[in-house]
This record gives sequence, C-alpha cells and structure tokens, in this order.
Amino acid sequence: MNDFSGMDALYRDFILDHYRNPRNAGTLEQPDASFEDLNPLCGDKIRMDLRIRDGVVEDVKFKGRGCAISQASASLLTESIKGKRVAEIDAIGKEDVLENLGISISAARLKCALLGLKVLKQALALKYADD
Amino acid sequence: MNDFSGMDALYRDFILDHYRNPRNAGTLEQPDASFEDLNPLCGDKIRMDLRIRDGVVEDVKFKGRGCAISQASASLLTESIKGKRVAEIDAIGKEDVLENLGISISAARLKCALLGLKVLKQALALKYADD
Amino acid sequence: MALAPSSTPMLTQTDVARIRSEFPILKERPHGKPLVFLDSAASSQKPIQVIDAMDDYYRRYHANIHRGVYHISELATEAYEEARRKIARFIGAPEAEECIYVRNATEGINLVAYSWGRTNIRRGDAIVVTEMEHHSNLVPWQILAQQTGASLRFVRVTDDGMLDLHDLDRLLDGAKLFAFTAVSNTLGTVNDVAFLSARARAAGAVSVVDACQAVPRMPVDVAAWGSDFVAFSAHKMLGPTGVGIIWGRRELLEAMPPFMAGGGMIGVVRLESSTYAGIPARFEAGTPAIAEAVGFGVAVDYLTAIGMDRIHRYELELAAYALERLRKMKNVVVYGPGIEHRTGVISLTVGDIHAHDLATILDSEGICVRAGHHCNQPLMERLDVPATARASFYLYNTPAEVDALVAGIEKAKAIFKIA
Amino acid sequence: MALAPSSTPMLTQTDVARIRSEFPILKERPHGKPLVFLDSAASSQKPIQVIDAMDDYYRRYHANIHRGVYHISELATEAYEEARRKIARFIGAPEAEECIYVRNATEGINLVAYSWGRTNIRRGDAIVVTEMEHHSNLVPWQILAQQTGASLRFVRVTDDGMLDLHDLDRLLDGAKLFAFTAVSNTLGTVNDVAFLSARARAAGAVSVVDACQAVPRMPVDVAAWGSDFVAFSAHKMLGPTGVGIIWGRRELLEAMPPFMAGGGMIGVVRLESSTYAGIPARFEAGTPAIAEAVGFGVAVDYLTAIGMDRIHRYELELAAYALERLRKMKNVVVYGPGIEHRTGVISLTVGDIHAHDLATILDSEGICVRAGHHCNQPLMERLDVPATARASFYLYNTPAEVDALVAGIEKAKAIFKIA
Ligand SMILES: Cc1ncc(COP(=O)(O)O)c(C=O)c1O
Ligand SMILES: Cc1ncc(COP(=O)(O)O)c(C=O)c1O
Repeated sequence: MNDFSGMDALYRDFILDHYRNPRNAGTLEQPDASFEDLNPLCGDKIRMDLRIRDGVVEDVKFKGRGCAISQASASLLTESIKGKRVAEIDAIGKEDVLENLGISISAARLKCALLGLKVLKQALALKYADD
Repeated sequence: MNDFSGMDALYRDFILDHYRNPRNAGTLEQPDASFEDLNPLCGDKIRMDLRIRDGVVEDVKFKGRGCAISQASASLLTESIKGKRVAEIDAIGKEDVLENLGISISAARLKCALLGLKVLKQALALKYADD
Repeated sequence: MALAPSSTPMLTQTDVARIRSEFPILKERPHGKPLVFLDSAASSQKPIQVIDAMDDYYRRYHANIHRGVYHISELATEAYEEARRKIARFIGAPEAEECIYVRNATEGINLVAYSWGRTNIRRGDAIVVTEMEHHSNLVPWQILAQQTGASLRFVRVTDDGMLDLHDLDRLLDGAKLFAFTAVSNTLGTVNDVAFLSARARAAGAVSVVDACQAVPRMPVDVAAWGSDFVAFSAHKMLGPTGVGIIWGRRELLEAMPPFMAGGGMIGVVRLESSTYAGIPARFEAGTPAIAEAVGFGVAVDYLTAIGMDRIHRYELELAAYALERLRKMKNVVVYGPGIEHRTGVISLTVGDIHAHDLATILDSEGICVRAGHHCNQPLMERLDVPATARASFYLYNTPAEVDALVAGIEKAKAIFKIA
Repeated sequence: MALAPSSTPMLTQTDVARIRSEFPILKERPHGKPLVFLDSAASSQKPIQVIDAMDDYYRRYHANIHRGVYHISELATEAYEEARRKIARFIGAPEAEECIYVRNATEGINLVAYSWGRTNIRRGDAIVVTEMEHHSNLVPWQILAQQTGASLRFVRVTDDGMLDLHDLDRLLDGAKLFAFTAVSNTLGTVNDVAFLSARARAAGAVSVVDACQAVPRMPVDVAAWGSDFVAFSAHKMLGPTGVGIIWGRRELLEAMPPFMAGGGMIGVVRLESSTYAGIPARFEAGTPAIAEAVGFGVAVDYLTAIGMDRIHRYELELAAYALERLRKMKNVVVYGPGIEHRTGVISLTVGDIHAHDLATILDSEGICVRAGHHCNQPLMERLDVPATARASFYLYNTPAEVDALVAGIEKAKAIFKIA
C-alpha cells in the first residue's frame, strides 16, 4: 500500500475514527451559544451548540455532515475546547486546528478543515454581541 | 503620387465631384415615396424622396451626410434611376451599384457604398406596401 | 433518447490517440501521475487548434470590431461574425443573427429572464421548471417569479433520475414559460427536448432549453427541437472560457427590449433617450469577447470535422463500459437511469466515503472528478444524498481511463477500510 | 489634472524599443506598410507575456474553478483569485473582494444600474450624467430612468471640451446618482474624479466612474478618488477581451441584490427560493472568464513593472508632440482642451474629408485610427461635427508614428485636393 502513502497519511486511522465516531456529537437543549454554517460550494455543514458558565465552556455538541476532514476537524475541536475559557478559545487560530489534525491540507480542502473553527467563532461572536 | 495609387483610384475625380457636388441634392415636396436611414455604427445618413407617375420615377432628390463613398454612391444612384420604371429599379442589385462606382470597396466600407440603395429600396417597399 | 442511426464509422483507437495528441494538457502529470481528466462536464480541455487560433488572433489581428475601418479591425470583425455563422450552422439555427454571444449559458438564461421575462411575465403567471435543473436554470426563474409575483411549478424527478412527466400537461396548463435542461449535468439523463418543447408550445408557453451538456456531446438541431431559446457555453465544448450563446427565435428576440445597454447596441443616441440596433447587436453591449468567439468557432470546426454523431456514440460506449464496471463494484452506488436514457456523465458514491474525500484520493492518482452538489442542490435533496462524485467522459477519454477510475476507487476503499 | 510629480525616470527610446519588441502585432505589415497602431483607446494591443500566460493556462491547468478539489482546478482557482488581488492593488482598492469580474466596463455599469439602481432609484429621483459620456455610461441610466420614473440631468460640455461645472451643485441637489467619465474617449479631456466624487458625496449621491480610459493610462487610486463604483475593461490596458472589473465599496456591494443568478453565486438553493453568497461570488454567476482573468493579471504586472506614472508621462509627451504638429497643419481642426487638461486621445477633422475617408486613406498607409462618433453621439452633436477621426497613443507608440500620421494626413489632403 506504500504507493498511496500520502493519502494514508491524510486519512490516518485517528481521522477516520473521528469521522466515523465523532466526539460530542449531537445538540444541546437551550445552548448559551449556537451557530450553523455551511460551505456552499461543497455542501459541508456544521452546527455547534455551547453551554457556557462563568466564561468557561462546560459542554459542547456538534452536528454536521460532510467530508472526513471537516467532520474529524470539528470533532477534534470540540474535544480541545471543553473546559476551556472563552478567552482561550478566542486565541485558537487556523494553525492550531491544522496542527491538531496533524496532516497537511491542500488549498482546496482548507475550507473543510476550518469550517468547525469558523462556526465556533461565529457562535461566540454572536453570543458576546448579544450580551 | 504613384505611391498611393490605390487611394487615388478609390477617390478618383468623379467620386470627389459627386461628393462635393451631389446630383439631385435636396428634398421633394409631397414625395410619392420617401425614406431616411442611417448606418448607426458610423453615422452616415441618407434620405431619398421620389416622385412616381404611372410606375415611372419622374423625379428624385436625396439629402445626406457622410463619407465620400456613401454620398457619391447615392448621387450616382439618383442619376441612374431618373426616368426608370419601378420594376427596373427593383432589379438593381449591389453589384450594379458597385459597378457604377467603378471602384473596389473593402468590407468595412461596403455599408457606406450601399446605404443609398438600401434607402431607395425601403422607400419603394414602403410605398407599395401602402398601396 | 435512442442512439441516432448513422453510417459514419466509430471513433477508433487510432482516432482517439490522434485526438489526445492534440490536447496539450493531457501530457501533464499532476502528482507525478498521468492526467486522467474526467471532469469535462464542468469544463472541457482545449485542442491546440483552439489555443493557437486565439494566440494567432492576438499576435496578428486584434482590434476592436465593427467600428474600425482599418485592415486588422476588418479582419477581427469578419472572424467574429464568421464564428457566429459556424456556431449557427453547428446547432441548426435558421439564422446566424439569432445567435447572441454571451459570457456563458448562465448569462444567456439571465438575458431571457430579464429581457423576455420582465416584459412578458405578470403577477399570477406560472413558470414551470424541473427538479433536475442546474442552479443557472432555476435561480433566475425564482428571482423573476419573486419580482413579478408569478408562481413556480416543478416537474419532479423519478427515483431512477428521469423527469416525471405524468402530469406535465397539468403543470403546463396556463404556464407562460417552461425551462428545462436537455441533459442532466449530475445524472447524465437525456431529456426529449423536441417532445418537451412541443408540449410547451401546445400550452402556449415559451421553452427555454439549457443545452450546456447537450451541444458538446450530441448532434443538436434547434430548429428540429422546435424550442424558443437555447443556451450553451463554449468552455464545455473545447472552446475558451468567457463566451457562450443564447439562441432565440427571431420573432421573439426582435420583440425583446435590450438587456444590457451601451456601445454597439444602439441606433440613435440622444441625451434623453435612444433607439436600439437590430439583433444580434441589440444584445451585445460593449466590446465583446472577440478572441473567445474566434476560438469558439475553431472548437466548432474541430467537433464538426470529427462528427457529433461519432463523438456521441464514442462517449456512450465509454459510459456503458464505465457503468458496467462500476455497477459490479461492492459498496459503489451509481445514480441515474440506464444507459439507454443517458450520456457520459456518471454520479456515484462509495460506502461512507464523502465525495470530497473520494475526489482527493482520486486526485492523488492524477484522476480529476468533481465532488459536491454539482450546482444541483434540489436534485441532491430529491436523491437524498449530500454530495456525489461525478465522472464525465468526452472524446479524448479512453477505456483505460475508466480502468484507472475503477482502480482509484478501489484504493479509496482500501484507505477507508471498506470492503 | 497636472502631471503627477514623480522621481522615476522617463521612458527612453530604448525602453520603448524593448516594449515594442514584446508586442508581436507590431511586426505586421498591413497593405505592405509597417503597422502604425493609433487606436489603443478602442482596444490596446497585447504583449507576448499576456498572450503566453493564457496559452500556458490552457496548455497546463485549465479547469473549472472553485468547485474542483483536484490539482489543476486548484491551480486555476488560485490563478483567478491571485489576478483579482493584483488588479485590486493596481487600482488601490482596499479589498480584493470589492473587485467584481465582468465582461467589460459596459457590463460593470449595467450591473450597478440593475442591482443598485433598481433597488435605490424611485420615481421622481434625479440621476446626473454628463454630456461627454460614452454610450455605455449614458444609455443604462436612460433605461433606468425610464423604468423607474426618475429624471436625468446633464452636466454640459464647454466649447473647448471640458465639463461645465458652474452649476454642478444645483444639478446634484437632491440627486441619487452621479455617473461621469474619468477621461473622455473622444476628446482626451481628463476630469477631476476626486473633486466630482466629493461633490457627489456631499450631495448624498452615489458616484459611478467610467474609468475605461483612465486605468490604462494614468495612476489610479480608487480609495483616494473617494468614488463609490469604478468600471474598466482589460482589453484597453494590454489585457484580453472578455473581462473587466466593476469595483464598488464593500458596504454598497454587500447591500445589493444579485444581478445575474446561477451557479457559483448561491448559498443554499431550494426549489422555491435561494440564499446568495457574499461578494465577490454573489455577482459572478456561471463559469467566469478564467483564462481572461489570468491574462488580465499579467497585463497589470506588465504595466506595474514599467510604472503607471512613466506610462502617463510618456503618453502626454507623445500627445503634446502630436498636438504641436497637427495644430500647425492647414485645414486640420483638433478638438478638445489644451495639453494641460488632456491625455493621449486626439480627435480631428481635415477639411471636408469625412472621417471615414480619412481613416481609409490612413489605413492604406498602415495607420490605424478610429473614425465616427466613438460611441459619443451627444458629444458630437454638442461639438456640431458628424464624425471625427481619432488617434490615440499608448506606451508602444513613438514620435516617428506621430510623423507618419501627419504624413498620412498630408496624403489625404492631396488626394482630396485640399490645400
Ligand atoms: C470612456 C469609455 N467608456 C466605456 C467604454 C466601453 O468599454 P467596453 O466596450 O470595454 O465595455 C469605452 C470604450 O469603448 C470608453 O472609452
Ligand atoms: C446543465 C448545466 N447548465 C448550466 C451550466 C452553467 O454553465 P456556465 O457555468 O458555463 O454558465 C452548467 C455547467 O456548469 C450545466 O452543466
């Protein structure tokens, strides 16, 4: 199988695992922050619900459909933010998400990998615009 | 002057003469047939008025503005149709006009050379559509 | 639609080899692999003849057209108009002047929606479209309906990806316009354009045919179709980007107000108001895509020289072979009707592999397929699939490339650990 | 407008010789004479870099953009967007996304007339345009006024071909939109865009600048101009046919409904209705002019490398020399203002020789000039001349070509037996 090693590296086991068994899958009732967005060109879709107490993300759930990259990336993201302060989450950048994924993403797939982060940031922006 | 003989041939004396001294210039009062048209891309304009008795063109006048080719061609045309039967005029084709001019016309200037004929034919078509 | 009977010989391997040698891009090696281009339904590649014709235009006789009396402007004007005549002949248009140059099919359809639509559609009128339309032949009618107060009605799609025509006459009853595609760009379904156009006419509706996927891949005769408007793009039929055609029947076009206004489409301009030129100039405001028209004409020459019936049959052959191989694969779902109702556009999904992931893995093998909704979101909803991968074949593809696709899918399955 | 002060050196003869060697068409010999191309205001010629870039695009990486996940589609998408960024920088646009690709300036102006105009202009509103507008910046506003019940007001032109601004504030009082050209394509008059835009803004009117003749020939900074919309075409600035730009301020563009609808400009499409993408995609329906955008980007590179201030000064030098020589000729009338208010576009008449005849005679000498109304019919009425011959200069022209023009006019006079 070494002739498609590049693809093996991209779709490594833990990516497929997060794709097929997304962590924090589902929705929250009466979330404190919530947002849904889609990448209109490819149809990838992600919704994120957050429960926030005293500036800390107590719980997070996401629901989505799309490619392994977008779904695994969102799943990983939810894991990494639970229990974190909103200020810490604000500081998460594209590089952090890509580093977390641990794979190299081509320009065409970057939007997939970053959709979860975009939705998360929008959810928080909306909440703190409301306050 | 032989290095622009092509242009000398195009703008030969009798063309310039018809341009500067158009025959049958003017308009007719209460013409039996009349039409005005313009070439919108270049702005050449010609109007033709005809007096017709018993199917014969008794008198014709034209008014126009435009290049030497269009005005000389129209002037020559009026000369050639005076006293002719309408049926004979119907038979006049592009080739006749170009032969009458006696010069070779490039594609871009063809519309100039034929504007007079087009106006004449329209005037007659309108008249005989009315009858 | 059955195969058009024809006495011309099939495209042979030798023919295809020669054709391939004329497409420079086929020598590219993305990711070190030979390019297997299976995305011609999105945009086709270009033969060297087309590329060279545009190159030659810019090197030897570029000038603005129509208003120039000098030599190179005459050459440019003549080449632009000669291309129009070639394209008109190619689609069986009664008159070249009925062919209006536009940027692409999308603009062509919008031109009809603005110019014919805003003049003729009123509150309470019905516009009929189908559930398999590309967004370009759906959204303009949605906007027209919203702005005029007209209603939209939909011809539904059957489970096997055909138009559901059982209530067509009821849908068309009292309708003013019927917009439909000749060939589905997602499923490859071939619709019976002559039949649909005739039903539209019988109901008093104008027919607008999206022929984007038909004109490149089968003989088309718009007069025989009996349609009112037909739109297509050069870039899908070996021609350049930036140019397409909306064909319309002269009576309709002549009664329509201008769409865009400006240089070249006018008669007499005064400060307060203006008169407009006849067709086609009335609809071609501003400096047109001259080099592109020239390239389009050469693309039509190229297709004509080979013969559209041969191209059509060759593509069907490839599609039949691909369907046969793909349908034998485990965990591969192929959408759309059987080969007798389709052309060489094949949508599929593989197990739980998302179409994007499949396309990325195929790309790593040099294989280009499209992944997503193919500008067919309502059809994807209807088929209840978020995205498909789509392979589309054209005259330069080969059975070996079908094999490469099959092998690529096997690799994707292996990576995703699917049986 | 005064010459922009600049420390960059002038274009030398050597520079111009090198530039000329990069334009293949300049080697043509129409009628056996060297090509003297003096019609760049209608459409410029293209350097080999631009021609090659498009050739290379079609040979190596043509594919439909945005929706493709494979390698060549990524390359095409990136090249298309990179060109947008280059063009944005070139005109000083704050953001690349404010630059919308259109076919030509004419489409850009129509886009504003349809999308902004139909949303914001109501019965009784006033639209201000000038008497020196190209038909492309006049007729769209006539139609908008007719359809909405708005009225048109006109900034007049003085006898020496300048805008008559004495009653500008009265004309703008209560106006919603002010459309004006940056440079007259017939007279070469340079208007003060920053001043006019500021007056428009002060009156609460949106400014629409026709920059077709400005962007090719002088440094332009749309942010410094303070305008709202700016339109221009690639083909007049060394780029290909089939592409242009309408730039608009983000707030305005984002509040505007789509113009054309179809693939690529949507968000979520359902059968009954759809949502739309953000800018610039919202205004780029259908497959765009991809190769053309790539060529446009290279044209901008080419101009940037030479420097727009140098190009501007060189062109003014040629114009000054041409004016000096032409004004000395008997029976030659030159229209328009003095050199301090103009750029390298010169309209003239010779005795009673009609402009077409003059152009035909010049053509026989290999000299290309435009003849006619230059899509400026109302201006021609104002100047009371049925047609002019127009010579326009660009970076590849030379003083020797001015001499050729003068000699050609002398021959025309001889043929027409004029002193
Ligand atoms: C001042 C001006 N405005 C508008 C246009 C129209 O440009 P285009 O034909 O590229 O749309 C031109 C050129 O023809 C022009 O010179
Ligand atoms: C069926 C169909 N209609 C319309 C279009 C739109 O064509 P274009 O993008 O060239 O306007 C396409 C291709 O994208 C298509 O396949």
